[in-house]
Amino acid sequence: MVTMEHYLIVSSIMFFVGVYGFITRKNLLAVLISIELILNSVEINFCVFNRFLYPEHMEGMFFSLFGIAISAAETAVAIAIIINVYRIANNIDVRHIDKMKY
Amino acid sequence: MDFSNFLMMHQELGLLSIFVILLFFDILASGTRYMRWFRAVAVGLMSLQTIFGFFPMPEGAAFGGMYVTSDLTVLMKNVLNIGTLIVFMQAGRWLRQPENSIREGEFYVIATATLLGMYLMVSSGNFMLLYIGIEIASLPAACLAAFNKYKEKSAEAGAKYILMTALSSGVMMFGLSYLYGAMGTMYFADMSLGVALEPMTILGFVFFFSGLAFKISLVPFHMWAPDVYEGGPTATTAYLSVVSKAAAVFALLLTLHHVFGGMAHVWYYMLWVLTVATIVIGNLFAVRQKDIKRFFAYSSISQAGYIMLGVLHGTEMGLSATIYYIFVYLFSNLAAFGVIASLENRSGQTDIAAYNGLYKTNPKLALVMMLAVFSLAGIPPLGGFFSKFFIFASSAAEGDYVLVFIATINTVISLYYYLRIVKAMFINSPGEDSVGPFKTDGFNRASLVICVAGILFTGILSGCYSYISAVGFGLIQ
Amino acid sequence: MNILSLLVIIPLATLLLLLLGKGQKYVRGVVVGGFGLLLLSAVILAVLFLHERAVSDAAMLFVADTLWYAPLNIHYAVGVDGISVVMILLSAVVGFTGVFSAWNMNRDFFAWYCLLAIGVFGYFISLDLFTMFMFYEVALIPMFLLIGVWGTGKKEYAAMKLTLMLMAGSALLLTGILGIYFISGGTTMNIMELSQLHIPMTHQYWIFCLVFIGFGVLGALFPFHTWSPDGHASAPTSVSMLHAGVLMKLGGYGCFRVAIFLMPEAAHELSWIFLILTGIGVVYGAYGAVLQTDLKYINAYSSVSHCGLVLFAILMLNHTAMTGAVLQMLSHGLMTALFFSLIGVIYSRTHTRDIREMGGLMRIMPFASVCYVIAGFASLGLPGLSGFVAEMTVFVGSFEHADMFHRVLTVLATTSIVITAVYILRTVGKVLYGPVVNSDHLKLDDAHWYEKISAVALIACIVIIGVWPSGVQGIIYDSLAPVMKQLTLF
Amino acid sequence: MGFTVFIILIPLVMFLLLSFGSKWLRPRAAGVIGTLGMTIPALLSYYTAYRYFLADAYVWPVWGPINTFSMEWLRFSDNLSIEMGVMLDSISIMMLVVVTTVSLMVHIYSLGYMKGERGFQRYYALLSLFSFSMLGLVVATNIFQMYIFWELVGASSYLLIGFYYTRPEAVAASKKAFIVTRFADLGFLIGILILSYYTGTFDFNKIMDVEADLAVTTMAGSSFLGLSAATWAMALIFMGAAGKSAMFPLHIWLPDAMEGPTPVSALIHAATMVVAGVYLIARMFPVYLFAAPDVLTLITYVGLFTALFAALIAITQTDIKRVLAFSTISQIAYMMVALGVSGYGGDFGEGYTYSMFHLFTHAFFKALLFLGAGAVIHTIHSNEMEVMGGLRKYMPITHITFLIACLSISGIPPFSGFFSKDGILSAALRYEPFVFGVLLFTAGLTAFYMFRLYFRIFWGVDRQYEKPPHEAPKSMTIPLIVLAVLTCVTGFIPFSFYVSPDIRPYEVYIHWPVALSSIVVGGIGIFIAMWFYRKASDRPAHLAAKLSGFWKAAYHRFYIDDVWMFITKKIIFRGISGPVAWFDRHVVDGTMNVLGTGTLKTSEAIKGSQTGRVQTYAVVFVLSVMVITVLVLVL
Amino acid sequence: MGELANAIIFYCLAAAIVGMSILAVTSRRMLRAATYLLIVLICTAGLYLLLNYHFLAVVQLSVYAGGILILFIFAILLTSSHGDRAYSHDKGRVIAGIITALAGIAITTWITMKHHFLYGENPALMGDRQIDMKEIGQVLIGTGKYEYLLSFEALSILLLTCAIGAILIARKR
Repeated sequence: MVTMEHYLIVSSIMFFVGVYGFITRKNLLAVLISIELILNSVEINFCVFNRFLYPEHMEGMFFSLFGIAISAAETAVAIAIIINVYRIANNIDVRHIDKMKY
Repeated sequence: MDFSNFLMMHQELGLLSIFVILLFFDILASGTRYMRWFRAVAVGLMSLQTIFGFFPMPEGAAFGGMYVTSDLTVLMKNVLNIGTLIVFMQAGRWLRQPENSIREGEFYVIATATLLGMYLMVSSGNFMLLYIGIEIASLPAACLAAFNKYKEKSAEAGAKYILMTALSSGVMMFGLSYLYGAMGTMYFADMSLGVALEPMTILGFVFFFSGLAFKISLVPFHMWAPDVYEGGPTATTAYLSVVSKAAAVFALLLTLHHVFGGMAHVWYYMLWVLTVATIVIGNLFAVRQKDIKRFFAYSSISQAGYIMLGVLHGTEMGLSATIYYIFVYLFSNLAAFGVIASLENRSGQTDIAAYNGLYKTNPKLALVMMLAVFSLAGIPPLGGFFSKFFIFASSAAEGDYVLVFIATINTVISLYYYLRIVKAMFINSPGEDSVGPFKTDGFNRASLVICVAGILFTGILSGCYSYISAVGFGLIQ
Repeated sequence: MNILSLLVIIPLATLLLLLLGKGQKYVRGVVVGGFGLLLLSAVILAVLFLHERAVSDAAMLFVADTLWYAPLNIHYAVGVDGISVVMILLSAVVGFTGVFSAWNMNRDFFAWYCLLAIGVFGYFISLDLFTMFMFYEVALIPMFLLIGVWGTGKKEYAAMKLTLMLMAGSALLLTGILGIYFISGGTTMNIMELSQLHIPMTHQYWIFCLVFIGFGVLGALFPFHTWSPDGHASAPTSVSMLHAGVLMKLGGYGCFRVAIFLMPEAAHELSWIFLILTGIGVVYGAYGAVLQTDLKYINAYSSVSHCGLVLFAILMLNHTAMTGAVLQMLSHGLMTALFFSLIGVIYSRTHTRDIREMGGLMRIMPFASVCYVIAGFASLGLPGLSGFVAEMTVFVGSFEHADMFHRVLTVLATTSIVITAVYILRTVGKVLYGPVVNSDHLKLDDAHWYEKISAVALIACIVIIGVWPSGVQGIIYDSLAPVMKQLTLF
Repeated sequence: MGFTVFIILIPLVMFLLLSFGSKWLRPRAAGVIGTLGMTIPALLSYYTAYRYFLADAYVWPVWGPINTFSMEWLRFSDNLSIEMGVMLDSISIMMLVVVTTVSLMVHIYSLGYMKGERGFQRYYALLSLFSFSMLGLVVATNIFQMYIFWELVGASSYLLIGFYYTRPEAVAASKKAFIVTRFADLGFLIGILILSYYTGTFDFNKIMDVEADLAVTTMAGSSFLGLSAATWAMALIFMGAAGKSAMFPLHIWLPDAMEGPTPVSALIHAATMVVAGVYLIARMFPVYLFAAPDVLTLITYVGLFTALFAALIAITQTDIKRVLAFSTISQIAYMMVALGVSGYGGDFGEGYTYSMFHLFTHAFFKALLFLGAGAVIHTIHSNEMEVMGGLRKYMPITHITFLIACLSISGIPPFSGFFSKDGILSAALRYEPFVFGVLLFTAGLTAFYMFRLYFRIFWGVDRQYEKPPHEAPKSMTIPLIVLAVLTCVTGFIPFSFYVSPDIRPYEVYIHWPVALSSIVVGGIGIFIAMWFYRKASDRPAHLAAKLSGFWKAAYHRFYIDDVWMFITKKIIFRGISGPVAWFDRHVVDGTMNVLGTGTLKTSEAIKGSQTGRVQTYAVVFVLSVMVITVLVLVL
Repeated sequence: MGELANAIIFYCLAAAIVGMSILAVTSRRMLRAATYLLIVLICTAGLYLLLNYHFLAVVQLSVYAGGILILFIFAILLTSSHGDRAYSHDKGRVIAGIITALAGIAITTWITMKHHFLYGENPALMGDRQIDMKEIGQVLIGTGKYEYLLSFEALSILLLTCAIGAILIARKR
């Protein structure tokens, strides 16, 4: 029997795997991929809650829907910026974008 | 479907029309000589919008409670308008530089859009709208941070900002999902009824809070701020450090007290500690900065801590003090950034060393800068003194003298680094890095005049605070 | 219009006028005019005050009250009693003479100077804690630039230290003021109204400490006095004058107007701690001055000692001692201003303040030297000069205290007068007397006319108070009656 | 007798006139104005004395105090205030006469002595200031007024000692004089504070109202560290007196004070100011007697020791002014002893009476000695005995007057010193034979060293002077003659009719056994001196060699100055002041600086946390969120 | 049977999601990482289907898999020179990441398990309800409560602005 908690666990694993990726990856695009994981997992959460707990309205589902759109927008902007970084620095290694610190 | 709901949104519609006008102006006039009117049009429209905000507005909710407007939100939006207007005025010179002139229009368009997002943050009655508002306010702002396309620092700032903002929005959304799971609704009004002290709610709340704290740059969510502020174009830095921060504070204020008021004892201590940490860390980092923009980043972090003093207690006084503080902070910080922008446009320097002997070469700019930092440090009779006093008073009113004490002691540290700037300008003699005498452009000068007037008179004339206080009364429900 | 507001408006107007023109002549004219007017209005105020005092028995006279910040019930409330009047006179005199000592300074200097004056006068006339605090800080900040820009020696360090320490004091003060306001009910900031309210004892303890230390920093309370030597040593002449002469009095004035007056119980309970500190300060400052070699350092330590006596006397909490405290503020203000003015005269010619490099100046600049000797005598408490009157009132008053502890402490404090004599005479002996050490000094000229004005005016005040003390003493004594009533209420 | 206030005011006016007018007055004019200015108070004093003692003797048989003038000067509290006034009673009138007379003589004398000195106007101005202060002191109606003028005389003494301000010795001496007396005055001040605390008044009359319940007795009860408050107060006041009157161990300033111009030494450091201490004790005598008898004992023995001690030192000194200075110390100590041994009522008050009498006579003959010495110095241009000798031929007037003074101080009748000294000795005998014995021995020593001085100046080796010495000008000899006459006649004044502790006159007779013994001892002293010094011989050197240890010690003033120097230089300067200054700079200020640099250091230390890498930020972000969550959950 | 099938499908999807997620953030080659991400996204769409959110599943597939992934692949190809070796060798960072991730999973799981959810009256029935497109459309452009016209419009602004911004940054000049 699959209960809601199962879904939630899956999504939270996905979320924190995303966090892990964000922290460890050294390619900016890989970091971005991790962010996609994070956002995706949250969307699962919304749907699950909506479906199992509050199915009378579609709040969660719409949140997921908009979330997908937002993550698309965000990816677009992020990729644009990363490409710009690449154009200037000729690489997109995270370790190289630390000109400003302390 | 009742589209008359849109008619409640006077300011949003106004701003939307500005957005559209500017967008089409940009598209149609791009590359033609009409482009030189662009800034005037943008500033003019923005001023109209600002003035428009002071007219009476309807109060109430629309879209089934998703959108809420009241005198208070109008006031907050007015504050944001003024900030944006000043940033527009200051940005002009930089945008006219050859490498940026092609993108001149986009700056205003995107900034207008982010402002719209902030409107939604302030006016939202639903977490979904709040979230979308935050995203509108932050994603395009990343483009603004990376606006100086050919500067590595700017690109780096943009990358850091977009990555961190995406992470924070993920974390925040995660929190929201748990809140939704625990309470079954995203509407503020409904949620405030159902706030219960369960681990899930708390987790959801903390995750959600971190998103806003990120925008306000509270410690430990502040780490992006110095890098982005340093790397971003000065106008963007000014915009982020003032307007964006203000909007986030407003949003936090409203949600904390409208939605999470029931669990105040939970977040009170959390916020208390974060406030202290923010003030202290901001100060500690600020003391030894060499780049003036980075310096102001840390200074604005610690200022954010002071702002939180007012948010913390959620009393009527605290709320009005917060808004007032932000209002004064806006003038002070923007005055500083106005000067920074002028110098940067002139010489490309943002080193504090470049300010050595500024009083000898450009006395007026130096005076403005001095007023700005003195106001930030809370020196009477400038506005900053009053705002600090009221914000401390609001905290003291609740008997939180320890916090007041820590905060006041920290003002001394902050005074130290502000005085360093003053010292550089007034006491040090001009060095090699220093900037020679020059004239700033009209818009910038006007913006500085506005800021100085704001710094000088917001405190001395009590009407400003009294007005805010009268409006702020509406927040307590 | 209230005459008191005039005291703030005149320097403000002077400041604005200064910003309009630039020439040295213009600047001098404006500043002399402004501060002359200020002195005049202070004198008129004093006369009017005496007049009014005769017919009115209100605690404060010339009261004016305008609501400023309604939400916190902050008022622009002004009013004076005898003590404020005396302090205003002192400030006006020192401010006026300071202008002459700063004769060759430029416009910017005087602009800051005016700002300082605004703060000082505003502070003394304020009845509202908020405005009082505001003016207090207004008075502190110009110091940074006055020292930093126009100072000498380690000026940047000194300016920074001075400003930060004083601001740290005012940070404590701010907490304290908020405490007073809210714990007394959060209804009024007016000192006179607050004195009618009661602050619970548990809160009085910490508020008293904060407020007292806060003001004490400016009043050179013992461990927090270290800004003073460096600050004074680095400041330009007239700034030292105004700072030691007037600004340090802000501390003492605040201590009793706020700390003692509003929290009498705590004052009684805690006075012993601060008495020990101030007692140490009195003796310690004097000892510290003995071996210094920089004229200004000597004077700075001497100020620590003398200002310590002010706080010491205030804490004795009796009528005579507090009268003495105010007299001491007045006297120290005048004589230290005189000292600094003369040190300025000497320094501007010899370009050194090291007493080892000077000698026999009496023969070279007799006027300045004689004035210096007079200042020295005033400092060591020679009868006929103001120092004696003040110190004796303090000692007699302090010794009137019924408690043995206080009397023993008083005896210890009196020992400072011997040490004072030691360092004053040492300085006089080394610098003014004896053979001329540096033959270059033989060419030097005596004080200029403007420097003479400054010195003579100050000496005149010192002598007047010293010879005919009962006038000013009477004003102070009567004005302290409400404070004493407050102290004996419980 | 309201005019008496002018006795005090006129010198003040003179002071102001001379100091402000110094630019416009020629030196000579200033001197003459000053002298004339002093004449009026002198005449007024004589008139006052005449009125009080003779004409208006309505107060007979009690010489009660009269307040002829009083003005509130400073009100401390409802019952404590300082009055400025003029109180006349027998001792204050006596002092008025002494001060004005000697002062006038010195004014006249200085016209000659100081002629051509730089700062002549200043000199006269300061003399006027001193006269004003001293007169104010003697007529004080209350102890605080006395303290005020006490300080003023100290200051004018300081200024006059340092008159030759370019001479480092003079500057050092003036500094020393002021600081030592200031230290003593501290005791005086504290004594006043204690006294006023318990009695609630400063007024002499109120404090000493013996008939009413003596206010002071109320303070005998309370005690501090085992001694009664009265004892403390009076002992401390005695400390003040001891400082001014150069009692051991506070005497060190007086010999050095001889750096001042000689007339000043005559006026201040012989006749008037230095006896202020005696005057003070006499003024407060009933209080000492009734409330603090222990202190009187202390005074006796301190005085006794000082008398002997100073006399011993005087024997060995070679600077003529130093000799006179130690002689002054010794003689003042005599007066102190006399006060200490005195009782109350009738004959018992003999000590008091003769103390005052000795003060009176000593003022004249000691002024005479100083002025005489001044005349010598004026022509020889040196203070050292070594360069003098055989001057009797060159300066006859000086010689005769000096001899008179020496005889007087040695207690040879019929000169005034004999009478006063005799009374003191008899009072001492009545008190305790030991005291008497010591005083008698001291009298012998006095005679010896005075005549040693006399013989070495006016007899001894006949030196060849480069410029032959000459007699002093008239302006200098006239005062000498006047004072010599006074020395001869004042001894016959029946002092006990006018001055007694219980203000009632009584009769005394010369105690011949005592008198004879004193004359004999004095004679022996003179004889030895003559034997040693009448002609140049090596006898003194032999004696000195035999007693070399003692001689050396006495010559170095028994190293008391070194002890004080050690205390000031080593203990106060190096031991306290230095460490305080260091402590202040390094500990107190250091703490403040550490607060500042600590902040900066912290800032430097934590800067690494801002790595500039976005992933670090993320770690911090996410971990903080979780930590906060956990903390909020747990707490 | 439906339940069991659902369970089996769920577990398969869950396993795929977890596995592919981990691979996506650990794979050294960027293109592979993108591919793993694609699988995760598709599996997520599967989960939506399982939850009867068909529309959402379609959106997920079209926007994510169809739009975003393409962007990624373009970007990866554009910046490919250093595209390989995407994985960090920084031990400290890896450890920090692992700690953070594990702690996070632990906390969230613990909280989820502990929480007493307020299930609807008939979860199975409610959960199985199909949402038809018309309803979704109505809600999307409705102005009442639980209707999202405003959000929709706001989102459109966001997308427009982001498009402008992205072009602004990415274009050559």
